[in-house]
Amino acid sequence: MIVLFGVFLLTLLVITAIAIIRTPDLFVAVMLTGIFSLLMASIFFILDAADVALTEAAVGAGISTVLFLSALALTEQKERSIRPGRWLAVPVVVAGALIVYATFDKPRLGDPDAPVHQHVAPWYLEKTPELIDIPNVVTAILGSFRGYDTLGEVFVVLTAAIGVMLLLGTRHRKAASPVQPASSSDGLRHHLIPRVLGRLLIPFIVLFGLYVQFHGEYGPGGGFQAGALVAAAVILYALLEGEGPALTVVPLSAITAMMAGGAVLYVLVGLAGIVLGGNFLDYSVLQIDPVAGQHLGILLIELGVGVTVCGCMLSIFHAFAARDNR
Amino acid sequence: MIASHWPALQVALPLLVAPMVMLLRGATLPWLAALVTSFMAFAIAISMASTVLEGEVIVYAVGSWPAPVGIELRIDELSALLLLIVTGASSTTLLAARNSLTAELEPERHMLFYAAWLLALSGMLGILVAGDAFNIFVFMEIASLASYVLISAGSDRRALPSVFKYLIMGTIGATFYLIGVGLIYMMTGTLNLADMESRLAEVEELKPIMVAAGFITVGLALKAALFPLHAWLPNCYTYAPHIATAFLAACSTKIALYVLLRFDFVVFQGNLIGHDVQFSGFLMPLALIAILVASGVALFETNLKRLLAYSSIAQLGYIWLGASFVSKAGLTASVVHMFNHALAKGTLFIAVACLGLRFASLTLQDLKGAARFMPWTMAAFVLAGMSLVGVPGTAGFISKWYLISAALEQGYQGVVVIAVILISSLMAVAYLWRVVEAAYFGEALTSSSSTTAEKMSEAPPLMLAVVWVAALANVYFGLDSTVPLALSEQAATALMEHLR
Amino acid sequence: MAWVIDLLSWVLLSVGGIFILIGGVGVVRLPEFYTRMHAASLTDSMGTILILIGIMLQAGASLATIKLIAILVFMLLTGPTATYALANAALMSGMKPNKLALAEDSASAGKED
Amino acid sequence: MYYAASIAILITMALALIRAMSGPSVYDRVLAVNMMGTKTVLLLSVIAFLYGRPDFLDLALAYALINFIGVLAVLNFFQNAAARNAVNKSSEN
Amino acid sequence: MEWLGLYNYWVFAVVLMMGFYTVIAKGNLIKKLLGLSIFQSAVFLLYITMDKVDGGTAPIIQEGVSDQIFSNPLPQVLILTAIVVGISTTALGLAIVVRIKETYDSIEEHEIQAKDNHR
Repeated sequence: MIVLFGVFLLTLLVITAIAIIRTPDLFVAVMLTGIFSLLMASIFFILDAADVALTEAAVGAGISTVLFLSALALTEQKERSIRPGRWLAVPVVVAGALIVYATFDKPRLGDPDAPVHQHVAPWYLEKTPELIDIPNVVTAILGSFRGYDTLGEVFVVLTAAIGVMLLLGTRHRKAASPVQPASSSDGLRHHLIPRVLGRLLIPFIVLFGLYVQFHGEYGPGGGFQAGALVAAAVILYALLEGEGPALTVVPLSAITAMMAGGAVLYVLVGLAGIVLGGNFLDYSVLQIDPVAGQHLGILLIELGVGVTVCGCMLSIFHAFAARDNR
Repeated sequence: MIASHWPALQVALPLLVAPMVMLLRGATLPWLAALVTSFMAFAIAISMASTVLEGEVIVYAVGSWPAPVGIELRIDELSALLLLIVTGASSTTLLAARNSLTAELEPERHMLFYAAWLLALSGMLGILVAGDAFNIFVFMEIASLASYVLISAGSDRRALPSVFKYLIMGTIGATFYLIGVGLIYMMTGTLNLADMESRLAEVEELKPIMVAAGFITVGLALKAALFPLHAWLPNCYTYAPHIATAFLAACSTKIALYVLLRFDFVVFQGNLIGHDVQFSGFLMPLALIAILVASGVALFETNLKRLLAYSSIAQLGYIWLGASFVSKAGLTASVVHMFNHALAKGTLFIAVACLGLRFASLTLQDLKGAARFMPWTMAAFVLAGMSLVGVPGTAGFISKWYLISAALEQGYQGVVVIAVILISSLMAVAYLWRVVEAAYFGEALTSSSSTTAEKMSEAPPLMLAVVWVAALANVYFGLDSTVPLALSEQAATALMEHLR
Repeated sequence: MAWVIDLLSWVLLSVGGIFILIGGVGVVRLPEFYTRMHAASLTDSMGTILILIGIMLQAGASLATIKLIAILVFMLLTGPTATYALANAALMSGMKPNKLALAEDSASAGKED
Repeated sequence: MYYAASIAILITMALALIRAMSGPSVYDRVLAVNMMGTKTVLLLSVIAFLYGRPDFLDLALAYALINFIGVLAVLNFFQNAAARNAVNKSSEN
Repeated sequence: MEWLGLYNYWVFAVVLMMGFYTVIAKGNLIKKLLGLSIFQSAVFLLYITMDKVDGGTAPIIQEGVSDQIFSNPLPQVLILTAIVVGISTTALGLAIVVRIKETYDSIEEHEIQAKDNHR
């Protein structure tokens, strides 16, 4: 039955994708992309990927929409040229045909005998309780078994943030000029109800973010999702009160320090492994009891991930918003 | 004791310093930090290369988890050589970076540029040490994103559309790669390259694997700017900051080629029946066309940087040609040409950076008479150009020689190949001659010389020293190429062993 | 007693589902933006309350119920606020409730009858 | 029991999608997106119980919060667009 | 019901094709980026599809419940990373688009090219 739900949602997904491609209005396309993300997240959830669903929601429906809207505000809303370019469809069709061709030998959805479920993966499921002793196997792999990938992931985000800073510049006018009441720097200050409610919600979002951060070992969640959520809370504040107040609450220097600090923390935890006699990113040596060491290590690196992601998202958001004020 | 951790430190060190560089202020401090880090990475690479030269493959388990479950770092001869290329190119170009960059980017953004540089460096190093397919993807993205950042710092506005195109094509390439890895993972259940090879042998349904091979090859070919997919490269190299061009031209596309060689020889070649035939039958003509077409375009190019960019595409064709022989001699030629081309092209672009300090526009028209103001720079340029052409006594000659002797083993096909190599070498002489002609024999435009007469002088001493060290290295490795050749030959042997 | 709770939550879930469905139909069928918004927001709140309470009855006194209450409170706070904000934005942009469209629609509906 | 509710939610999602695609005004689309968001929250809550994993309600909570931010971002966008248009007009005059 | 088992893969193929087409055929730079994120999402779908096991549940071990079948956690970890990579690429791409708009006053590919050729 739930498989049918999945089929239904997938069909909606395809329809949404068609609509995104066909609409010439970019704002509409961004809205539809929000729907696309929500559908995607539901599908992930149905396919047992709770952590991924949470990330897709925070990123796809949250941060990504905000970023696209910020960019749209600085560019144009309508797509002008519609060049058909039919021959370009050839590589597309070739790629699609290849994939469909490949499906004939693929294991079907949910086949327990598929090779994926035979090698490596059972080891993780079996050994995690014993070696790392946290319930969320995804977090265990993310933090420890494949912690080196996650290190790379943190630096991908950092690189993007550095790039956005280099491209868009980071200097702000200290406070938004009070002369233009309608300017965007004012945020939604004139909308009383959203403003009151938003201010009420912000502490809860931050609190929930912290919960996701530190509960990631037991349930879905972890550093990345938490970082995105906390960043979303600050972005909400910036939307409500305007850029200036948001930057007094979390100043740019703090954001930059967060970006760098989290990444450095992650590498330092890895190097601590070497200093204490293990390999790079070996948390077992951090404490006398290897399992406790793993706990500590995962906690620290998740913290590093969360701090860096939060800093990077905020810095990217502010870089776009600052352009708006010029 | 610490030497056993070199593989991890090779990547971790620049990663650790990059965020710190971001916090530094001014133009000098970030540069110094990046420079010192890069040289430390170079030292680590040298140390590992000497270990590998003794015939030992370095294997390192990150997090102490054993290979298929954890991520394994693996440094063999091929990766050791490329580590040398990347760290060496980064260190050399960074030496020259400060003078060059000050002219192109306001000092408040230098720290971001150097942070991105270190990230690009560590991304490339991460790909080279990785023994895990997905890990390669992650570090490939670090390297790519950082490269986009470096290029987008270019002062010409055309850098922006170029880098956007690169971003789109690069991401398509990376996503194709991810699809391919996903399909292989689906059929084997593992992400470790060595494990993949052994488990693929047992897989019976080959359709997904064939498709995966296609996606990975196309994806990486996009990243490596192999011939029909090279559209992003010329503009990016032309409009990037000069010194970033030098760094990227020396290393970035070769990294993608490295991954491609890895996959084709280690993972696919032995396991896909008939793949051997496709490989040479399909890629050799492409490589030949690439060499001829790109050299031909370079003949008519008027912008110096773009001319060299097209020459890069042709040279990538050489590397690819050697690999498409699927023989030990061919692979040796291919790998050693990676080294020699990095050397020659890096030197040429550093020389271009010197010219860029004095000339606002780098079209051949504007460069007329440049040798009169900058004789030393132009002399180094000529020396590196000779290496690019393959004049005996320079590094380029070694790889051409190996390539031709590998082609001789190929029978009648070899004759065509040799003919193409000779023709394209002549074309290289021709297009480099156009630069030399403009610089040495061209009459300087009166308007520009009168207004900027006192500005027209030789490049700063540091840059000049760098470009000459690099140029002399071209000669040195032309006379005594023991180290790169030994590594290349061992690498070729190791790769050929995977073919059963 | 268990069957009473089961029955109750079954009724709540079903009725909640019907409310939501009505809202969905309304959003598609109604002629004009403000009426559509009306349909969406009211049924949304009601459906949410019913469905979440229905689930709560099943969950019993547990951590899940507390989370469900939190979700319910958030939804009840944010839903109307979002609706208000949207209506406000539409009105500010000069989009007036269109009496003409409404009249036409009811007239045509009358004709069909 | 949960099936009835989840089917209703799924159908409503499809209806909201129809509205999002047909428009006609941008506000209709935002309305549809918002509706989609709340429906996703409900769907996740219901499916969490359908799967017998009530600990996944965290996700639904996160969605509820993110959805609100999304709507406010859109609102902010509209307001800025209006402000920009006003500035453009005054500069033209 | 056998075809249902492959339906996910077909949707993956279709969404992939649509995203890919948008990226290479559309001239609008923001539309290209939207297409790129659809393109990447399709790959996420591929990976997540392979993690599902019949009768399985998310790989978070519950206390006191034994004999549970868990879905494969590894693809989920990979996709978590890939999603982050995707958003990073998008953010950088958008920043470049904003700069292009400022210097060229257009975000249409052919107009930008025309402006460069004009000089």
